[in-house]
Amino acid sequence: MAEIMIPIGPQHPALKEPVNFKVFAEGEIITRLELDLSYNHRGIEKAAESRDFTRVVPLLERICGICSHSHTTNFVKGVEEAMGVTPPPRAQYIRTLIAELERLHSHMLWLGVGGHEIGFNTLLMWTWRDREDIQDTLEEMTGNRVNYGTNKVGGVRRDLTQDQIDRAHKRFDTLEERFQGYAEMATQNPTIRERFQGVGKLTREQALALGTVGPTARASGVDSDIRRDDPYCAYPDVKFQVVTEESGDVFGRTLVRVREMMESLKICRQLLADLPEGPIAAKAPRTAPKADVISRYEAPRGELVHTILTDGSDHVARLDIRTPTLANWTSVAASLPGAHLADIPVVVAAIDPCLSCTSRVTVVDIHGRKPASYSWDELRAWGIDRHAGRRRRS
Amino acid sequence: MSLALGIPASTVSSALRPFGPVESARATRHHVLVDPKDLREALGAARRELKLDHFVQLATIDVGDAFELRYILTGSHRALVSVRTRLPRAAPHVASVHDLLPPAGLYERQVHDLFGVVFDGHPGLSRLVLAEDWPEGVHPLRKDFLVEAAARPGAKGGT
Amino acid sequence: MDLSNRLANWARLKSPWITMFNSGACNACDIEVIDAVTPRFDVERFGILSKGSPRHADILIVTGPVTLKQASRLRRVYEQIPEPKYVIAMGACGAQGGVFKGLYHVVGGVDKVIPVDAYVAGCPPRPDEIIDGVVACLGIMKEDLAHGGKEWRRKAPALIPLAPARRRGVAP
Amino acid sequence: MDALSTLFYALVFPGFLFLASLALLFQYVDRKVVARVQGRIGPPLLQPLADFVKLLGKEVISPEGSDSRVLSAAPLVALAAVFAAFLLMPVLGPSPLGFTGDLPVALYLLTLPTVIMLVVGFASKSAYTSLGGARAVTLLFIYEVPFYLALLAPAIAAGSWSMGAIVEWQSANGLLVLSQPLALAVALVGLQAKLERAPFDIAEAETELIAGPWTELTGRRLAVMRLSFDAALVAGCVLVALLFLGGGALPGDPHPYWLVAVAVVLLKAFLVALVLIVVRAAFGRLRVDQFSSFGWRVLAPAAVLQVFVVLVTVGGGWP
Repeated sequence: MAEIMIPIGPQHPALKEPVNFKVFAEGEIITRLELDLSYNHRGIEKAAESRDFTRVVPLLERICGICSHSHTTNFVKGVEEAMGVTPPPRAQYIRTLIAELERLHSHMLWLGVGGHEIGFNTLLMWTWRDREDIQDTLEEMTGNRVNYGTNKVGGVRRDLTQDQIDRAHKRFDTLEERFQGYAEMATQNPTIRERFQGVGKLTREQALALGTVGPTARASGVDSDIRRDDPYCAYPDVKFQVVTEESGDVFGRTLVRVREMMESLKICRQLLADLPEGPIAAKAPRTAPKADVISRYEAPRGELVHTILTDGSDHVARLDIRTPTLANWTSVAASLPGAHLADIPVVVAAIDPCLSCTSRVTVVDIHGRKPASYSWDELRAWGIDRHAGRRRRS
Repeated sequence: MSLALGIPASTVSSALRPFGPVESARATRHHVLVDPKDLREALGAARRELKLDHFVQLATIDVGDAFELRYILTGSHRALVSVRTRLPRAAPHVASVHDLLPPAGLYERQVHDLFGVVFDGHPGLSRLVLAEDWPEGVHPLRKDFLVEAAARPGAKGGT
Repeated sequence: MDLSNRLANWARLKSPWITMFNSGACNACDIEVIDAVTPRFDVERFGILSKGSPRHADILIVTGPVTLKQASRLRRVYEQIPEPKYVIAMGACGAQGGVFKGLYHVVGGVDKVIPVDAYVAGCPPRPDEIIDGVVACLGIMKEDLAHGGKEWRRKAPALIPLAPARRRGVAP
Repeated sequence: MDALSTLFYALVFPGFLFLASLALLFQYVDRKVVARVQGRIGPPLLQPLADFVKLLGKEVISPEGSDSRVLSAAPLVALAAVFAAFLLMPVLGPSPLGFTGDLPVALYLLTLPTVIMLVVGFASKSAYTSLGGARAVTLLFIYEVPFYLALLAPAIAAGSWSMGAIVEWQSANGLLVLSQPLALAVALVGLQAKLERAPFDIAEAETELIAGPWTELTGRRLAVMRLSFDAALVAGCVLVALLFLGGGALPGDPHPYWLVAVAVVLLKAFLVALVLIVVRAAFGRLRVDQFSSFGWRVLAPAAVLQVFVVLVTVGGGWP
């Protein structure tokens, strides 16, 4: 069958967000993939340079709807490092608690979407029904289901009351056995095993070389987690285990995320148990001295990096954001050729792409019928042996 | 439990001194300023001797008369080493490192679009971030690109 | 015949199929729209189905401040939807670009690209506010059916009667 | 049966109107049960009717380059095929239109909608629909042979090709579900695949090909096509109920009053549908290659084995 070109996206039910794949397939087998992501580039980095520290936080919060807290926490702790301000311990604990709650709801969201990708909508409905518990907790603690607005330079805006903490504990207990249920379902359900095992395989060397981050890398055995490697907020005095798998396929990523949800639950309980008393914010000056900070954060999808330059004024001189999803796109391009057409949504969803994060920085947009899209040919040519055979033939 | 190991400043400087001055903010933050033409050797040396296997970020800053490119790398020792070069504003050219660091293939494309830096030897340096109908040669993240006054009252006009 | 009209109008109001288009949003609105389909809010009770193909949809829910690149795609998707079609612009971004207003790569506001029938406030609007938005859109659809098409609205858009749901006091 | 009552038989009672309303009822049950399994409330009773009437009122768009005449005619042909198949089935006692060879004819008519999906797929000239259409046919080759074998096993056991005769035979010699469980299982899987329901909805995989061959259907065409697939669900369930669960016969009285016969057949068909619905709620979607390996390694041998067993038990082959 001739090589047919199937455009998937930018408006496509599998992808919650605008990404455009030009997939070249022989029958059902993918031979080449061109990716174009810049559909929701909004120019946030430029805007950040013209807003002072209090106004830039709401803007950064809306880079991505699922990991809004990640962007603001990462930025705010970078600016605090530049200013030499340290928020009080209670603020650090509250920030870490909201971060782990965000990881919980993001992973549950992903588990549901993963089920939806293979047409298993019951899993979507069950995981998202339980996700409402986390959303309720977040709404009680911060006032909003998404875009919580807890962070400001110097600390947090809202305090936790005792009955919020008690209700949160009750919800954590019900969620605990639900997670056991997901772990079983994800491992026993025949269609999930069929569709996830052996798909989008990435060896440890490939994962490292292609710069994959977060659960996608940890599923291939890469033992890296910024919460432990470059600890921030309240993570130094919290005990948790970095989850890794060896299989490196979509199934391994599912297991990593499910076990990470259980770890996050443990962290939340520890944080609530020994929440220190005291103020929730420190007085921060209006302007930041001339400084140059690299701030890293373990977002639900992986390592998020902010390079922040301040020049003594009340706003940022330069803010360069590298999001986890962009780092993972390279691995998708390397693992998809040779897979089935039906696997595209599964493999793409497996890195849990957050395109709003990524699309501020993006990947090439190829026009018309130019024979080869150099970027991917060249990328694949980079020593990944199993593609060498096919590239010579096609 | 934190494992912040970091590398002593001495080993970093011994590895990278031939390329440029090495500074170390703390055990986990080191940077070196190298000349654009021997950027590739510096990166190669850093990766080999300091065992930096993870490419963290390609940060780009418009410092007025030049563009500063920062290749930030890290490894199992958790230290961040950033190899920096400055490119003249008039003709910002540098050799592409997409073969040394595969993710750079993507990051360089973004920098080309937003700053206009040309990466020689890069296979597909076409339009990346911006819409198809965005005028050629206009690079929004440069300081001299003025966004028309931001519509939000109180926010400063474009910088 | 009056009976067939009444049946057709009843059917059109009782089975509004929606499709979503993310025109550069931070995807918080998209997640909240999908939340509306999940068990706690379950819009299928009102006959609302989320359809993948624009060909099968009646109501197009647009999220995000239309970015330059998405403007042409949004126009193309809008044209693919068979008449009678309605557009709901979601959240602050859909209205005027929200927090991204004035950025260099953003058109700002869905109504700058396609005609919009209903706006849902919020950033992101809660799932029940989204359902309220769809109900308001159904109210507008009922008015259009009574006036035979959308033309009457174009002349006096300000007179859109708010659906009774809006005047309900604070939810108990 | 003079012309007028046959016309009434075909158009109103167990014919068009009856089957159409049954199709909408089964769609309601399908969506409601799946919703309840997923912890949701699910649609109101008249929802399928509202969807159908609304779709009739929608604008019909044929993408340029596509063959609009074919796109309009194909759904009607599919609908006609399914309704014709239903007429042959002895729903209230022996059907006036039934004849000795009506089982293979009904099976053939039930296959037509899938073939028509291929025609629709290629007529709409878009990448999604043509690939969806191609997939629909590749699936056809996988499940069709075992499905036919599984449904012919009862015919061999009963010694006749007529559905009415098979129902008669069962009331005398015991229900076939007891003697041929393997055939029933293969028939159910084949039916689920024929109707493109999860875990075999590979052709219209929403998250991969948007809606496969359905993508370009709008307005009337979509309404008629959806109705024909719902009607195919009813017809399939009634067929399985007739061949394996004894059709309209009650244990005591093989020829009950016609109203009771219809009620019994519908109840059995409803049970069969329930099984298919719960399967849809419980499984994700298989890939084409996984389904083909499942088909050839499990379905086909099971069907052949069942037919072999029946031939042996019927005593040295069928005269």
